[in-house]
Amino acid sequence: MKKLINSADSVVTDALRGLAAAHPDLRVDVKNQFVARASGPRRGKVGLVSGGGSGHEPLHAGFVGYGMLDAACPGEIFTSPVPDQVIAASSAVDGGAGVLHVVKNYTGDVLNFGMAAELCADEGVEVATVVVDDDVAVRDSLYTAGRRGTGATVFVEKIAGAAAEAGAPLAEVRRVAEEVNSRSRSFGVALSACTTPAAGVPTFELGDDEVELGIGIHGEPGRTRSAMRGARELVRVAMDALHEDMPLDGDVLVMVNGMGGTPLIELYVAFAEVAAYLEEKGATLSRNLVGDYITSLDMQGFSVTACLLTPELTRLWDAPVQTPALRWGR
Amino acid sequence: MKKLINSADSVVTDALRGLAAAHPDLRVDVKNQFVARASGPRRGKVGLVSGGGSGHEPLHAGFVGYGMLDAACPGEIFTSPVPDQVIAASSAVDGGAGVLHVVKNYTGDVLNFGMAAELCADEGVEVATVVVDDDVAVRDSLYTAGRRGTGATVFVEKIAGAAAEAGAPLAEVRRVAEEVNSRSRSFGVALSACTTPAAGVPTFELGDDEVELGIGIHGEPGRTRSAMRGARELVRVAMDALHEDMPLDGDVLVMVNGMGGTPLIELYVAFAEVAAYLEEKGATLSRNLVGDYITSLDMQGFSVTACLLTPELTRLWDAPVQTPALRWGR
Amino acid sequence: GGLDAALFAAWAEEIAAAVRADRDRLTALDSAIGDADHGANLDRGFTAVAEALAGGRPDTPGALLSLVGNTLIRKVGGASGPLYGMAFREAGKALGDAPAVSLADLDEALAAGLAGIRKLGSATEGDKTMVDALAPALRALTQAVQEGQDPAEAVGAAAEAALAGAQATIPMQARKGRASYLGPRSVGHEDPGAASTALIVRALHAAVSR
Amino acid sequence: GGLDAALFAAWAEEIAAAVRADRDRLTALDSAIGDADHGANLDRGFTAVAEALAGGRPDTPGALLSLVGNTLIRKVGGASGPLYGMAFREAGKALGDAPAVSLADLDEALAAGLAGIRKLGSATEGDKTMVDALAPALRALTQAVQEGQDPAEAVGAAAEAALAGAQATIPMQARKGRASYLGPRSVGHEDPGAASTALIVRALHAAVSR
Ligand SMILES: Nc1ncnc2c1ncn2[C@@H]1O[C@H](COP(=O)(O)OP(=O)(O)O)[C@@H](O)[C@H]1O
Ligand SMILES: Nc1ncnc2c1ncn2[C@@H]1O[C@H](COP(=O)(O)OP(=O)(O)O)[C@@H](O)[C@H]1O
Ligand SMILES: [Mg+2]
Ligand SMILES: [Mg+2]
Ligand SMILES: [Mg+2]
Ligand SMILES: [Mg+2]
Repeated sequence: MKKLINSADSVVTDALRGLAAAHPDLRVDVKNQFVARASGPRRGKVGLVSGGGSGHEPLHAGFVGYGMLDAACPGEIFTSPVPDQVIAASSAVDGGAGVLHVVKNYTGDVLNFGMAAELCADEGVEVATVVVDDDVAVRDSLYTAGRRGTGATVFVEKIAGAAAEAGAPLAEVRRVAEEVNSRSRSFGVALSACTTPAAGVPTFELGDDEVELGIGIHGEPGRTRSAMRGARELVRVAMDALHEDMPLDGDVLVMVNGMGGTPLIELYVAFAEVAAYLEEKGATLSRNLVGDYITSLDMQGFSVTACLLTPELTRLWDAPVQTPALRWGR
Repeated sequence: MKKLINSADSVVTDALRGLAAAHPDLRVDVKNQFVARASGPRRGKVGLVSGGGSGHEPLHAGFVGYGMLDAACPGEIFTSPVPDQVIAASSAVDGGAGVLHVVKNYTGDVLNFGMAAELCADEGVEVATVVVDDDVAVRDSLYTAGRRGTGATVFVEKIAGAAAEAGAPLAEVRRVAEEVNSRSRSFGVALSACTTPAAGVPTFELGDDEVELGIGIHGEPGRTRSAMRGARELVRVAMDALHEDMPLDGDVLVMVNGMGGTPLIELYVAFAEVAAYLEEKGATLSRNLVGDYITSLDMQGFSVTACLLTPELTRLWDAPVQTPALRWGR
Repeated sequence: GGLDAALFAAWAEEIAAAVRADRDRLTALDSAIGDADHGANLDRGFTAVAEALAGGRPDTPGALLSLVGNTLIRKVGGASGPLYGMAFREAGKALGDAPAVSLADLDEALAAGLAGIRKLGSATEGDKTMVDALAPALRALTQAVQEGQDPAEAVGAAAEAALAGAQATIPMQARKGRASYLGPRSVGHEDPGAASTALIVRALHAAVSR
Repeated sequence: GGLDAALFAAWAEEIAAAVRADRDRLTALDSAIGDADHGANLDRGFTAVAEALAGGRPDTPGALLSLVGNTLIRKVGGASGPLYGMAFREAGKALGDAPAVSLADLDEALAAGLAGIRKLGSATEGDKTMVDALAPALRALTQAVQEGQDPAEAVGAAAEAALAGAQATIPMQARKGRASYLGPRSVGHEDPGAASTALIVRALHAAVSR
């Protein structure tokens, strides 16, 4: 394993120092391990706080800024943040209108954010929570921890962030966040495993002719291992999984997301197939993102996330945003 | 080798179809293989045309748009475009004020753009050329093809693009472009080789304890092979190489660029070390980019590019830009 | 009874040493059906616990276990951080502020800890989690206490049961936590949290046997 | 003289077949000291040449070589596209519009082609480029022509010299093109462009020997 790091133990704090040096718009609290807007909370604006394990960059810290998150709490690599981080961040960004926690549905995230929310309430910070669970590879049943939260997190953070920026109250921001989540689905495919600095070896071994279908974002193996195929066929597997769960129709926001080690040219190859698929189904490719937005360290592969837009969601998606990883309109 | 492609032969055109589907602001001419602004040429504005082999995405097509390039000509993977592409693109974007070709210093790019420039002149399109050669790993001497053009290309395209957008005449746009190039230096480090779709195997083999120092962007081996070290030491090797060639002083624009397969968290780790180095030298970290801007397919590694800013260059850097890969101010 | 704060501090130190020694094994187990961080997570947590104790040891078993629990919650993250943290906290609460406790008290406290894990994670036995090691360990301990065994014997039986419980997770299909995403592919691997629970109970045995 | 358009068309087809067969070897050579595209580049170029010829063969050797050159320039890209393209174009120009040409004419035309490469790329012998195969090939051809050898013999001598020239690039340090970036590390590898030049001259031998 070769990584551009100083040591496995310091990678998260070293990266936070880099983030601070690169983005004067961000306030990076290395000690309490959270990242917030340097401008501080705005009186009367709902605060948006997210977080999760590190290794998914630019998620979440790359989405802190005008029109999106107020703060992000990066945990250790692939490890949910601890409640203290979330409490510190929530207190730091509360403008008196309460704070929405955007939590990806993983046991660890749900537990740690849950504990933090209880303690925030004790400290007088009103907290609402949206749990993102968009991954159709996992059946939501009594026999799983429920669907995982993956790509839709980016959509929820952008769209709920725009609602909060526009002055919507906490209940309304949560409603919008939940609407985005309920209208979004994701599916991921790995061409290779990833290597965490702590483990030092790939999380699984894949043959040259194999792929993992239905992966999450933590380097776990997927639901099934399958034969390697061309981009067209792999995209079809992913899109069929989305379409079966939620018929793709009307205006669709689509993200073709790289897992961290996938060349951008390949993501565009995949995006061409996604566009063709949508056309075949009669859906309209209305808005899109192509690139690395929610990654798994150095994993090669991609995920597709689709959100069925409404006029309101489209308007909020188009609203100005100014963060390290997503920026338009200002 | 596993790649998210349909076939090695179709990867460039497939990606162009994806680019067209993703960016309605771009006009993608798949047949003549160039990408231009959908809005067409603006009367009296100098046109900026760049190009080079594919596999370096987002360079160059990702930088087509307001405030930056007017057109990009992607060649096959790691292969300079052919003159026909450049001629078609130059004609398409000429608004009567002439066209600046931004060419990276590689024999193939220089020859193909050179042939195109001659033929453009025959067709009545005035062409000026800036050759970018910022890579300090290669000594510029009688015994090499000269310094390679790497990261500074991004700076040249942004800053000359802003000058052109502001209405500067061709000679002036070229002067600015040349000034950026002469004030910029780069150095690259590979932790792994890359694999081209055509070759199917890595361009070189690196041991688990080795790195290549002084690499270009085409998967070539570097100037020397060396022992793997931590991020701090690797950044120091790169920064020392820049500083030796061009003392780092005053306001500096810095890019820490990923080679395509490097996780973003590692680039931020490296950026922290770059910032510390500049502070040590008494230079001011004035502007920066951290991310994948000029890549070598799936290669793991990074490059650092520094440009000594002037007030004029800073102003042009800050000017609005709206392209798929670089956007601010609108 | 005769189990004092020193004994519980020794337990925490034994856990820290055992986790450090088995860090890579735990991570490798988590690699197979999770995200390859369980060893690093617990090592970070129990190193912090050891540091906290080095900085000043609480006087009572209850306060000591609460400190362990709170430190884990503050340092570990992930699923195991809140779950183990809550377990130690609830166990500490159950021990109240007695300066020393009996084996029966310990048994009750650990039962409170297990209840905490169950409440937070709502896993039942057979879900392929730490519960599958802790629940049988507690049954063994309760029985040994009822039979009047001495602490070393009783906790030894619990440690054996925990180990057997962890082994028994191998053929299970996960229904909770990250491994549940794998569906049938989770079968054939030992659950990392069950494995670490076995370490933790073995560490208690080492402490009481000192 | 007796070298007509059909002979030159056969040459182009022989090159296309040879490049296709040796595509991976050329790419592997380029992998070592370049960017691993030389085989793909030439294959794309000469496949286009073969298609163009299938679509309609020019009547004269001169027009045929110009077509080859222009097609390479339009299809190959990279360093080799303009260089080989210019070489064939200049050679074609030198042959004028004669319906058939002599071996001496061919020799002169190839000299014009080499001059084109030299002008565009300003490489001299010893720089570790295609020039290191083409220049000795031409010397051999010129001498054979002066000695009055027949086409098959003369071009055979040229092909041998080209191959030897390509081999002789192995110990050289590159001073032109992409390989020059490697400095001393370029030593010990055959130059891919010199290797493809050897193929091209061998293909000419095959065509004249048919
Ligand atoms: N709902 C749950 N109830 C009980 N134990 C659980 C639950 N979810 C996960 N676990 C335990 O946590 C372990 C994983 O811990 P760890 O790897 O540290 O956290 P994460 O899964 O967040 O990476 C699993 O092996 C399992 O024993
Ligand atoms: N200046 C030059 N003069 C002559 N030949 C050159 C020159 N530069 C490069 N070449 C030849 O071109 C070959 C490389 O061709 P190719 O791989 O197709 O292009 P690129 O280097 O652009 O990838 C080299 O092996 C060398 O023989
Ligand atoms: Mg984890
Ligand atoms: Mg090339
Ligand atoms: Mg884990
Ligand atoms: Mg090449």
